[in-house]
Amino acid sequence: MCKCSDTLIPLPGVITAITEETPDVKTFRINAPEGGKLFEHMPGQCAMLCVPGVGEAMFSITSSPTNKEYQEFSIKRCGELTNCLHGLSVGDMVTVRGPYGNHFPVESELKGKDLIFIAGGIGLAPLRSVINYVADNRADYGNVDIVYGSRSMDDLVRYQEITEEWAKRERTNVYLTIDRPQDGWNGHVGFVPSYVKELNLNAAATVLLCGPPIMIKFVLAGLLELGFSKERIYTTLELRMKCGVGKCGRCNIGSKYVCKDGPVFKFTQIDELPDEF
Amino acid sequence: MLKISTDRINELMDAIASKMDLILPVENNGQVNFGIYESGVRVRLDALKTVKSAKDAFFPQSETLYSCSKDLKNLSVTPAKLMDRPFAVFGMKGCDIRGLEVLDRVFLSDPVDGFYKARRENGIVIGMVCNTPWESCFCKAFGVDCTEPGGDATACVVGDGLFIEANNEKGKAFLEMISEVLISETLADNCIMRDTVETVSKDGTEKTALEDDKEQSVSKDGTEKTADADDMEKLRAHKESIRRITEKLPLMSLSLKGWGTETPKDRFDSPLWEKLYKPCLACGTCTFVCPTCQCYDIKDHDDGDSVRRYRCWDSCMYSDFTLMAHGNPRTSQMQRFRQRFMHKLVYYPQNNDGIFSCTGCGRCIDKCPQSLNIVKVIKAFEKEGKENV
Amino acid sequence: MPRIGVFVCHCGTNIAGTIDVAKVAEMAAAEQGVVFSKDYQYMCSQTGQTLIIDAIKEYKLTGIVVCSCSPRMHETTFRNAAQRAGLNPYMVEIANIREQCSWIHKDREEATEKAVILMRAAVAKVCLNTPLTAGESGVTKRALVIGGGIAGIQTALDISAAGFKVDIVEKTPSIGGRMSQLDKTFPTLDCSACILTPKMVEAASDENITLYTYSEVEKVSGFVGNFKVDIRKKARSVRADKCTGCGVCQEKCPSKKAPSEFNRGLNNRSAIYTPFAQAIPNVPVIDRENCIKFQTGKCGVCSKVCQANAIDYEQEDEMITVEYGAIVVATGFDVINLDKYDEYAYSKSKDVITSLELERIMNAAGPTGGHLERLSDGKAPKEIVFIQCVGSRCADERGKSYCSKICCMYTAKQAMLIRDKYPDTNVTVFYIDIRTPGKNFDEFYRRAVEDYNVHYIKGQVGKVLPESSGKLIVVGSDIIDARHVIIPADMVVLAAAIEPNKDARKIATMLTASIDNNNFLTEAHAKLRPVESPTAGIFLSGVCQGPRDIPETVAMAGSAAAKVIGLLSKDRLKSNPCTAHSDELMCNGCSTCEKVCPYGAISYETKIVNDHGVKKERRVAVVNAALCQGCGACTVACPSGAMDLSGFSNRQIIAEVDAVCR
Amino acid sequence: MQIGFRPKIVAFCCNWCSYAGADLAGSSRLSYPADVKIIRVPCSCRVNPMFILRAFEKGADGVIMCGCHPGDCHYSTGNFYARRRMTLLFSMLDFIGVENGRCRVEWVSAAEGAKFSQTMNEFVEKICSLGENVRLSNLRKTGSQQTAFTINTEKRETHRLVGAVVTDASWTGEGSKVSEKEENGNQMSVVTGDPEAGQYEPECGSQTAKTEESLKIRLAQLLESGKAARVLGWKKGETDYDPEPAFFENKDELGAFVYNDFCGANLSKYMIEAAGLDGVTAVVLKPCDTYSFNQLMTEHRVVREKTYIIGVGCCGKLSISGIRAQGVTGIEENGIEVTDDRIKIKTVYGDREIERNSAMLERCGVCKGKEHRIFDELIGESRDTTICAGTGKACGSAAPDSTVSNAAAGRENSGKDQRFAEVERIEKLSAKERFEYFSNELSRCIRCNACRNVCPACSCIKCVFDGNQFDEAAKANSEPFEEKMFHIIRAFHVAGRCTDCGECSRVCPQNIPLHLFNRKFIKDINELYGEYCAGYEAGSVSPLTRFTMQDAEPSVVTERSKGC
Repeated sequence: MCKCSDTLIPLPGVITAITEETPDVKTFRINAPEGGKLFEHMPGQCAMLCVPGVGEAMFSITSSPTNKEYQEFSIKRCGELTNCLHGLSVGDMVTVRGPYGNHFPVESELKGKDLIFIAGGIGLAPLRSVINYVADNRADYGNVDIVYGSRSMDDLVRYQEITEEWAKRERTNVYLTIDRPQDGWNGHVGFVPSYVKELNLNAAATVLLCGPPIMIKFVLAGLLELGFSKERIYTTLELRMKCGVGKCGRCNIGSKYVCKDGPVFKFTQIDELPDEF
Repeated sequence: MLKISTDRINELMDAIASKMDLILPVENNGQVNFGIYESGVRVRLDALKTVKSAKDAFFPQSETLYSCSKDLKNLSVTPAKLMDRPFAVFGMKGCDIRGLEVLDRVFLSDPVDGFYKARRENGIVIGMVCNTPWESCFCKAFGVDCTEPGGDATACVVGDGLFIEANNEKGKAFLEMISEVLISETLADNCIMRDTVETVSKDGTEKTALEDDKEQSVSKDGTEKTADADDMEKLRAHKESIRRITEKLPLMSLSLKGWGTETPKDRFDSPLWEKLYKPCLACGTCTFVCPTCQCYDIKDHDDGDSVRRYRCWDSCMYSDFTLMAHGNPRTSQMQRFRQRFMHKLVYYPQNNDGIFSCTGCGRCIDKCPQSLNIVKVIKAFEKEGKENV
Repeated sequence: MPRIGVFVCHCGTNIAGTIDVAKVAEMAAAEQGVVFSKDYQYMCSQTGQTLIIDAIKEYKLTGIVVCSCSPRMHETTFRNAAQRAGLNPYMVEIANIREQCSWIHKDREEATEKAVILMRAAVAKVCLNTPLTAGESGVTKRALVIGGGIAGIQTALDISAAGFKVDIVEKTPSIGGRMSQLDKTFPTLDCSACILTPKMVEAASDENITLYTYSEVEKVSGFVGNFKVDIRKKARSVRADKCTGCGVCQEKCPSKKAPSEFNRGLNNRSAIYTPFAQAIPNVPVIDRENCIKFQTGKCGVCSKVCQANAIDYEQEDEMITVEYGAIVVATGFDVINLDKYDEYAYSKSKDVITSLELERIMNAAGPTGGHLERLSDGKAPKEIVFIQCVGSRCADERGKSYCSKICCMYTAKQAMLIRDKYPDTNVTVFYIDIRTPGKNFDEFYRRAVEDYNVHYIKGQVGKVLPESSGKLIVVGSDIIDARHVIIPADMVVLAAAIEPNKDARKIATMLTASIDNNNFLTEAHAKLRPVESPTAGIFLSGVCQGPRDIPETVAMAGSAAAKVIGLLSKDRLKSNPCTAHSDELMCNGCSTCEKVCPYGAISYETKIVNDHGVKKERRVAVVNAALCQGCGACTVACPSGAMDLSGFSNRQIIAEVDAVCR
Repeated sequence: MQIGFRPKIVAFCCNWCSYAGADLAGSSRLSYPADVKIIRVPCSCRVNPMFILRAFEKGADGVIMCGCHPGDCHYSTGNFYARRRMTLLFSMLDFIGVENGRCRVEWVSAAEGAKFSQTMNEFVEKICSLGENVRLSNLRKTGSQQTAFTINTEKRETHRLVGAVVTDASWTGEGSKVSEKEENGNQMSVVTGDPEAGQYEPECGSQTAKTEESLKIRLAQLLESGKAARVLGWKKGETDYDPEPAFFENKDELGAFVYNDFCGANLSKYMIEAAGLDGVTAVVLKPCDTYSFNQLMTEHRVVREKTYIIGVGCCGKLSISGIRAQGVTGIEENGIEVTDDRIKIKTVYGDREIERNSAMLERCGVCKGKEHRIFDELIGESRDTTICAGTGKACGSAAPDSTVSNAAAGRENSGKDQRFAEVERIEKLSAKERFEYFSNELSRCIRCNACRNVCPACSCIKCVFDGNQFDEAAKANSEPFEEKMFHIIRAFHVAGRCTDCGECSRVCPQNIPLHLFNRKFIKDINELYGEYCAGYEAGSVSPLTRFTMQDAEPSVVTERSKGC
């Protein structure tokens, strides 16, 4: 786990690469100052990134644990901290603590299953970790369908990786869609929820769903219509977190703490929770 | 057991303070709070309730976690030093000690909070029997016996004597150390030390039987004194009288039926919350005086060249508590109000073997600016339940 | 994360002589956010600016700090440079290490330390700067000139010549000002009236020029390009549209006891009057305080004699509001009150006069018809003493600290004219220094001494003692010969100091233009912007800015006019983007800010506010950026901090405070 | 003077005059010490008191603000507002014991380079003579000493501490004598008053009860007739002393309506919320509450048309902490009986009787008057409650037939003056004593924000201390200086708006006399800018948003304290 002396004390990390994914999303590669990874993690887990004096926030680790060299975070610019992060350059340091929370059950419930990944916008960030984990342990899993949509072509995160790597993997289908027609785009146009319905997906598969709340709501409804079971649909939740360890009292939904008991939940679990997120 | 005459409490406190930091109720312009024992302070062991609970001895209102250079090219993190020397907290009441147990389950559960743990390990808690419970007290409802407060040792004042008995090894070692000081300084001609077989049982049933009469009693001239067997009886009778008083207090009989693990599912959505929260000002008074509230915030303090990251108490009643850059899951005060009570009475018990995150200290009753409190919430639902039946 | 560049200017040795500029640059490099720092000889030079531009491009700078002279000097220069490099001009901050550091400190170490701190404050601030875009506003193509003396007239004529409308507001019944009171002018001895009157006529007949005489400015609001001015047209009691200027009313008026302002009170005028014969407009006014009709209700002679039926006793003050794009202040001067100079017996003897009074006496239209005579007994003076620097260059509080500049020359002129016209009259001048810089000035003074035998005595007069014989005993000292001088004079002429017109302060306050202790209006820059006030759209012409003679005034008038023309020829003006703005998420619509806004720029509207997903209808403040001038009064009045000021935001100033105190 | 002491001095200079003046000083080579660092602001009115406190917080030894001469402001009026603001701020800093002279205002025009230089020389000299800003820097350096036991993990000093345990006074208080009390029954009850007190008709008590009945009837009428959609009043709590503010929507709910001596809460602020509700809200307001309502109207936070105000009589409100302070505890259900001048309390430790005045809220003892400043109708009678200092007795006649008018007459020559008595007492202390007094009081602050959240003037949607512009935390006592800053700024923000309703002091869990800050501002405003009472009438203009040309200069603070 974490090499931190205390769960609230972070480690310094160095930004070793920055990829501009979309106009407002950048992917940061972070290493320990002495090289190598800061810590080991599981797909779906998060970590707290902090720019001293600016702020600290929880971000999904987007790289797969199978990557032994570094960790990556895809971060959308939306507030003061993310603005600041976007202004950093390679060689700059941040502090990192984690990993926090649970993870997708890649070694238990997901094993051997057909998997459908459905993501919208920056929602791809937590799923990318699983997608690559599955690719690196391909034999352990069934067919993989990836449905990913965004506002426009320019807002598709990791576009190159998706088209050049994922789409070429065995037993893997990639379905991309954008909300509105755009020059230079030959693919599907339309919102993710409707696209999902058109795709004739295998209702027995396990779904990993992540994206904006409104998309999740409609995709979920669509999936249930198609005969998917809530028991086999996973998503990740995000709430305000300060400590990352379920003690600061912010991130609970009922008696569950998102940062400790989550962020990965099955929809059957979510149904148990009070409607306060 | 250590006994000392009340007019020699000064000496006892000096003895403790000679060995470690001593934290106890002190008065400042009429207000009693836990504070450090140092010259000039006005000690108020007689005060029943301190304004704040003693929780900040273990979970300070503000606490530095680490400091960090601001130079992003060469960033280094220097963790704050953990508490590494013993200190004593004297005079915590049963409710506050129960509060510590509640906090323990949060901070000492995995992953352990190192800062809290260090303070907890180094802190010696000397509980104190309540002498004059208030009408706002309802600890009994949560199974706290104010005459058996627990802690590492328990102090009780009966007549003109202060008795301290150890409840565990830590307490025992503490008492031995203190007696040594008292003896070596021949300050305590009224100081008696004796061993007990049993420490007070947690549930506060029968207690304190003497193992033998091998008391150590030291007087100024060095002659040994026979233990005062009457003392034990006096102590027992005293506690009994306090217990009788608690039975007369109106809120002690508060019923928790329908809360905790047995809470109905629809409580969260009850329309009653909408009524109950109305007068709430969204201040943090109840939170900050509460012995169990543990929500905190982590903030930066810019020292110019470096950044000091500290954590500080936060309140789920504050409007920005759950505010994020892109939204807020609890937008209304009703939601925040509900969160506080649901947490204390439902979520916490669900996660912690049915133990409530309220100890019945009654501080929220005493201090809420608009007279809201947990008792009103509990009773409102009780009333509603009856009406529904 | 900001990427800041710091540029430290040597300013030759102005800065580098006292401050270790290399160290400042080195320290800057260690500041958070700074990715580039450099020192250079002259940052404001072309090479310096190129250096900045290249660095902005090369290092992708998001903000720059220039450690140099005052931002009042070169802020615009560096902002423009930034803009040329593609950086928003408001991402520039100046650390003033010259005027506020190197020039006032001697100790190199101390000054360097301070320069570093000033640099840090600027860096801390610029890190929080946000790109600002100037708004635009229209320009009203009309100018206002306050004051109808030679300065005002010339300014108006020059503005008009460029085709713009211009109004002159003059307090007295006629334009003309001080110059119209003068007899001759130095150093050419032209007749003042002869050269002024054509200008006055020209102004009156100019289509573009509107004269508001006997009028005063009451209120000014708005801002550059868009001023709104309330003008009070005082009731003349004579209808200008009917009056033919025949002058009969003045002749017949039975009340002739009012002292003539034009003649400096040396004689009287009628209650209905024009100040002087060539007055423009040639329409008299009734001085109601001295008018029998107005005081007692009986009389009405003027009305009876006026064939044009122009007398209108019922006339009332008229208020008009006119919009202007630019305003020129040309309020001129007066001579100081000599009450405090008892030693010169000004108030005791009629024969002790000021130079301006002498001008009137020498003037053919003056109280004596141009004959030099003593006002006490009408005798021709044989011994005249001029005393210089009465109230000028004065160390004590009775007078002015400055040199009135024109006295040496007009005294030489007057002495020369007297000696020319009355060769038997002795003229002595007591002076401290003779100051004659100017074309043909010294030659003129030397003519007075050499050709006209005016006695110049370097020294001061201690006392003037009027004797019952009518003689004025002048007791002075000659410091060259180191002796006392006693002159029994017939007339003493005091070169009284000049001071700005009494209304200058009132006008400046209305215009929010700065003014100095002596009530001279302050120019935007002493050297480089001498005719502009620091307040945009307000220009200065003539003595209201400082003592000067006629040719200088005329030159300044032209210069101010040129500035006005430059302004009025623009269709749109860039406004200051450093304006206030209200954060509707925090504003509670309490109306506190509105009350302190001097420009009426804040209004309130009720709107739906979306606070992190919670929509509520609320009353919130809205700032009209075109009206806001960025003073910041509202930002402090606002308790929640909802109101903030771009360019000087709370966070920026706090960052500066922190950096300074670090 | 400290040898080798180099002060940190921050100078705020307005862009148009003083900054230019400083430039002129520079180009004229008129030197002044390098300790002065200038921060350019557009106008002196841009200088927020928070900037000045921030400078002190961060270690400044002196702060000077320079602007255009009054009347010469580039923005015409900015410096007039700045002058009032700074005068009040400096006065407050002086009040809490910061040496006056550490902050100064000077008007320097663009032409006064010499004056600028001279002013700075003088100011630096003054600061050097005052030395390091020890009081404030001690606050900073020693950090949270008041809670040192919780934060300080440094090794403690080994010397033996000698504490003073107050034995007699505290230990043998009611604490240890429980059993005795039990045995001796009523022995502990204190009967000090008139033995015939019981023969009085319990006027106030019964009157309040009568008022409650009338209110209930009237409120029910209002609800039933549809004249009001809801009623804002107080609801009976678990005990006599904990009625809570509540909305009532029908007659049944009104059953729990209560109006008793513990209904101290000022309901005006809840009317902000009510303004957003449909229909008319009938609200029960005590005389002092109506001031707050007026002020909220002035600030457009409440809607008069949607409000039906029932002005209710007030005989002074009691505080449970005032009763507790006298050692009364274990109060039985319905155990409090309030009479005209006494409170009889049944407790499990025996019956007690105390003076009514002794448990009254501080604000009632210095009541502004029992006249409702705005109302639709009046119910119930009031009684003068002002207490004369010295005697501790009520000022107004205690006779049962006392009416508002003669009570008010009594107030004229006594109670009213008492309002500022405590402020005056503190003003007379030395600066050091004042500083110690306030440091001690504020050391108890737990940053719970109750004072702010209850305050009808603190009605901001988002408090400046909750925002990030000033980087000051509202809820954390990260530095003791911040506590001072919080309370000073809070008082400053409500200056000219505070109606002196005293809610801040009522709700403070640590019983900090917060009203003193507000009263100090009110007193200063009255003395410097003429009597002003916020909320006396709706629509009045706060003294901080107006000015006169002849306003006192901030230096008046120094001059005044010299006189003391």
